[in-house]
Amino acid sequence: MSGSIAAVGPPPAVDVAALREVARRIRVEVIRSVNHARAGHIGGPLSAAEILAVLYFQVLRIRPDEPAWPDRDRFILSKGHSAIGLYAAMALRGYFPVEELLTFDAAHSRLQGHPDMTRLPGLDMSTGSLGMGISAAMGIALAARLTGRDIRSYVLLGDGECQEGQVWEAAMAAPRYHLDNLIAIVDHNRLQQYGWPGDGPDGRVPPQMPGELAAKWRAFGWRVLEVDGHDVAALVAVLEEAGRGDGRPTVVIAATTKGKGVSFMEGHYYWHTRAIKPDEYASAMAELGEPLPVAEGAPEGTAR
Amino acid sequence: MSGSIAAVGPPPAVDVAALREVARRIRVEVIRSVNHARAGHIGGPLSAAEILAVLYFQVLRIRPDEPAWPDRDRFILSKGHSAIGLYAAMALRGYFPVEELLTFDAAHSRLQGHPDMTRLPGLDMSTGSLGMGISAAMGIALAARLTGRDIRSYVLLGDGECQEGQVWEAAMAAPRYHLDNLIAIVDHNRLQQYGWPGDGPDGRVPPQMPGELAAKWRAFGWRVLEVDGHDVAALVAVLEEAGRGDGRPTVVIAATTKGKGVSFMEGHYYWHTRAIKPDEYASAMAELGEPLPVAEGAPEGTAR
Amino acid sequence: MTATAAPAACLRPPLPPGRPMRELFGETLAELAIEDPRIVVLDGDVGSSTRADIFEKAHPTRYLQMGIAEQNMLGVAAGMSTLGLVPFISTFVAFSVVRPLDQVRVLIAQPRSNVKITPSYAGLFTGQTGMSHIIVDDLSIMRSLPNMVCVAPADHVEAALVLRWAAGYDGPCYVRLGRDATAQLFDERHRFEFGRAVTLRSGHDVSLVSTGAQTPRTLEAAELLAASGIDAGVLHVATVKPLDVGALVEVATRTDHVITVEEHTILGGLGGAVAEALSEHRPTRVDRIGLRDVDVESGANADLLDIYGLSAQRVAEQVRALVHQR
Amino acid sequence: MTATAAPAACLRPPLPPGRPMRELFGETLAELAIEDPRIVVLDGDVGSSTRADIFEKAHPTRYLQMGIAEQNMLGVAAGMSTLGLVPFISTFVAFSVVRPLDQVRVLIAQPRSNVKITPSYAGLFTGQTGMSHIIVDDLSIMRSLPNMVCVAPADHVEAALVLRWAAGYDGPCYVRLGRDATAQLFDERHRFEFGRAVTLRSGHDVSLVSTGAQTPRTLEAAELLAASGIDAGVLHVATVKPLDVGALVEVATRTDHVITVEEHTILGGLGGAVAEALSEHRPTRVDRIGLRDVDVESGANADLLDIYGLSAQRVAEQVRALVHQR
Ligand SMILES: Cc1ncc(C[n+]2csc(CCOP(=O)(O)OP(=O)(O)O)c2C)c(N)n1
Ligand SMILES: Cc1ncc(C[n+]2csc(CCOP(=O)(O)OP(=O)(O)O)c2C)c(N)n1
Ligand SMILES: [Mg+2]
Ligand SMILES: [Mg+2]
Repeated sequence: MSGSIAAVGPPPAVDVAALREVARRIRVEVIRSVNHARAGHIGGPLSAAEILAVLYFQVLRIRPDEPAWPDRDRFILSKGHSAIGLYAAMALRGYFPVEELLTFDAAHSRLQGHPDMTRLPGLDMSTGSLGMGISAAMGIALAARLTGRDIRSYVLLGDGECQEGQVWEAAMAAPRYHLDNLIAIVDHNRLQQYGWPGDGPDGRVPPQMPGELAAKWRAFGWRVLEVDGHDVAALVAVLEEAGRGDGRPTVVIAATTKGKGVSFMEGHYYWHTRAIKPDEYASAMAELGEPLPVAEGAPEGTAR
Repeated sequence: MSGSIAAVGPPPAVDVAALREVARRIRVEVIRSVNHARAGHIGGPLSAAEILAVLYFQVLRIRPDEPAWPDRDRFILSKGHSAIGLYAAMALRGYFPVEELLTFDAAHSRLQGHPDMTRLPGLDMSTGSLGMGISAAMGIALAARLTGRDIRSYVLLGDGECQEGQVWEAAMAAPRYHLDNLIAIVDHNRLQQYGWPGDGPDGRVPPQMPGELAAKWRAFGWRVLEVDGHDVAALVAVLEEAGRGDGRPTVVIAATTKGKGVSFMEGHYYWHTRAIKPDEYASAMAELGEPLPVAEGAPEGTAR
Repeated sequence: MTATAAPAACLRPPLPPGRPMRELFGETLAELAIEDPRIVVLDGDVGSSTRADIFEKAHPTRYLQMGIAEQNMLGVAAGMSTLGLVPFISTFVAFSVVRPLDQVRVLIAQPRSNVKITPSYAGLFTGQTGMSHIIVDDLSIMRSLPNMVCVAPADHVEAALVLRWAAGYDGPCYVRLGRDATAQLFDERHRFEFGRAVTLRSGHDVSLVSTGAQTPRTLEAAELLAASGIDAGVLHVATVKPLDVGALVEVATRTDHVITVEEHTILGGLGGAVAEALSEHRPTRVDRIGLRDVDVESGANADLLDIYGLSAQRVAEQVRALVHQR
Repeated sequence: MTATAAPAACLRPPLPPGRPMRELFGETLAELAIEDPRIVVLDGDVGSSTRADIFEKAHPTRYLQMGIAEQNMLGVAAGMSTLGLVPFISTFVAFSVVRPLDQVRVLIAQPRSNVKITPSYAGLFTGQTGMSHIIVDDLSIMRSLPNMVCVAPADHVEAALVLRWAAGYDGPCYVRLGRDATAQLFDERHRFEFGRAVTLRSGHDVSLVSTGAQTPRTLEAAELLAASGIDAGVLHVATVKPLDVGALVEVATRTDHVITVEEHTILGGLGGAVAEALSEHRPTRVDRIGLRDVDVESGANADLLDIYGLSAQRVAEQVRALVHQR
């Protein structure tokens, strides 16, 4: 795998093609790492690939070579189960070698099953228990205000995660402090882990119907921006708009597809987390434009 | 104190004057009991007096002489700190002697500082930790549906209590089950215990601005009915309307005044809970139409 | 109550592989629900993990999805129980004991609501999810709540028996289930007796007291110790609360040295309960093997057992060292 | 660390009335914040009860109302700490330990966030609010969390010292404060040493080990016992975690009988910690006085102490019975 993107770093102006390539590389690393670890979530990381690519390669003011840079923008993955997607974006951005991704989930790895800030520099909070990241992000935005620092606090939530009451506690409290340096993004991929039975695909229905999330956030006093979460150009535009505060916190509702990028994973709840079979691994990598050297797929496959 | 009301029980048709009198008696017993106990909340019970009067004397299908009647409507005081208001309504309705109210808060009393269903028959859930009652009320409504029983589940919330995330967890889940036998009432008295500093009365601002609560509940898929929470006739009408389900759970937002009925307590956050001074006690009782025999106020007063 | 002096009917090492306890959760409840119309299952969006989906297939209308909102789920369960239904909770230990603890306390333990808190993903085996999902102080927490009883079955056979018992028990209870298959300890002749510890092996040098999925590994450790000349007894304490004090005093008296072994922190769990009971009734040297108040991490199950010293091998080593120390 | 053999500088019964610890919370933080710009206070809508309102008056912009949303409040505190601020939490024990326990675990204890969990309304004195507000297993819960330390000061003097220490301590800590005035135990010469237990009275018949606001009553009980010919030592354990094992072994060795006394459940709290430590290092008879796993209720403070056996008088009676039993 060529580390070209990690090497060149963020393009000066918006390079849509490069961002798309980053998103593709994120998906490739997600599938490769999860297959290697024989554990980990898949659907959520795949739906968030463009969001993570745009954040780490365009929007966030960060220094991969100085992860603790005090004035950096902060990013919290509130939907912590998509950790491997975040790790892939960070590796590609140069925080650590892409090869390290293969330690994902393993004992003693810095790349824990859910983000552990005590182990990996560059993580702004430990997450994994849903609904919590947004509160920490609010605290960061509030602390930046109190200490007069120009720091933007970004947090990525799942649409199922928005069922957690803590999300609405934060949603109700943040506008009190006019935190327009707080930017929440909802990966609205229309699936949670298992969900309510109903007449949706595979007999389950989405965690939120179209429009419902926007109405809720608006009623709680947030500025709501909606976007196609797989359109990198649109994401860059909306996130830059979000960065220009108007006195309210902003939520970007990104319409996405769970499992995006691998046809047989798209829109199926059961790919939330699942062991990848050898043939599935091969076709997934092929679809993502990285056909396997016969050597790679097989052994892991047989080990299953 | 004449137990007349408790004696006659609920009037066949709506008797507005009688309901007003019940509300007044509730306030009298609240002040008397809290003063006697030298502890307990005041503002919240006073703002809910009409709501409790209308529920216990008009709306709820209950049998005071058979508190465990299986098919009774259920009522949960989610804002459990207003327990003394509930106890007063129950005593007046005939669940237990009005005299027992003077045991409020005392050791071994059935009338605990917050409702304890293991001690007092007629309580449908123990509460006191805010945000919880609505979940239990949802469970009751859901269980009634599953077991095919015509039971309505009522729950009274505070407007400050609506800051608890659990309230929004329940608000998001209840519509999934089309629980139109679930009726939430919000005592929208525009004060919480201490609140946000601001330019409201006494330098604090309301937990929710006018209209905000209605917008939030609507966005969560509830039928919203608004009413003057001190107008018993309007309350009867709106609660009867709420009882006629339309496939959605209903929330009744009752505009009230915290401390209602005692001029110097109205609209002041610090009467949320506070020791009543002898002279304050005397004037409060006088305002409520029960001037003290000199004997009563004094000793307790001096004991302070 | 005292321990059966004669070792209970259990298999002998090498133990055969067992089945995942979580599968027995789905299967047992599906069976019980046929006879018992009061049973419902409330799921916190993890039915595909806890295998509540098995129950859902059998009783679709009695499977109730509550979404990712555990505080509300526990409150709904409490409310349902007041109308005579018997709700079983389907989520992980982290999200049924820790996230909604205030609801468990106020709406379930205090009013003695007939709700069954029956999470899986107990202990270290959580599918390589790491710190945020691994709870090793659930027994410390639940044990300290009045009216709550705590049961940790040793394998899938006992798990099924405990779930049957729980359905009949009138009141709140906590049943700690595992995600992954471990060894099978009991055969079909096993009977679960609430509040009763069972002697799996009597020994004269030291008494190992163990609970939950750790017990099969503790029994295997005892075999390893026998090979190196240490005669270790093994007492299985499935019911951590109420504790079988009689059985503990008996093994303490027999060996004068008790070592607790648990896939749980050594602060306040089984080890804490045993130390409390013996300090009061029969002061004895008690050493505690378990998680030593450390952060945990993700990793393969075998690696975690090795890192935290809970594999049969590592338990045997620690016991050996402790016995020779004296 | 071992206990000062010579009794520490503390007042002798009859002890003078003290001040409410919660007032010292507001006053001490207001003072500290003058020197230390990192300090902020997050309030869960109870500032008028916890006396965070005193801090608010002094530092209005650093008092942050978070509303009745404790899960979010603890999370906000964690986030603020990553930018170098030092948040102190203002709410009751129930709503800082139990309601947001998952947030304390994942966002504060595990990442070692520099957040100070400093609730008042600890123990039985909660202003006659009853079961829903009285938490008596907070030490059992917090003690079982890795990276969390637990301190329970005895009176308002020690409370102020502990809060000063907490502001300087780098990491999460739990400080258990009381609502109402109890007796004053220490004078201005007192120094708080983190992790160090202090001997308030040395005795040879039995050693009473006590923590928090119970300690003054335990010392008074020791005086009553002296009158009836029982020479009871008193060890004050303000730091429940980490535990001063050396001091415990010392008093256990001196009297061969330890009795823990706490305004807390006897399951897993101070009594549990002492039983664990002594069972391992110096097996000793340990009896535990405290709440016996029972439901609590509202009532006047004096009534509650009497009902649950924690007044000086009732503690003395129980100790007398336990000592004569042997
Ligand atoms: C508090 C909590 N409850 C339950 C879980 C288990 N869990 C992990 S991911 C998930 C589904 C999340 O759905 P969503 O937020 O939509 O994420 P995405 O679809 O992006 O994967 C659940 C229930 C958890 N991690 N935390
Ligand atoms: C979970 C929880 N947090 C905090 C408290 C303390 N408390 C009791 S009443 C109250 C204010 C409630 O305000 P509101 O809901 O508006 O009630 P009302 O105005 O009707 O009295 C607070 C913060 C509590 N009882 N429960
Ligand atoms: Mg989703
Ligand atoms: Mg209010």
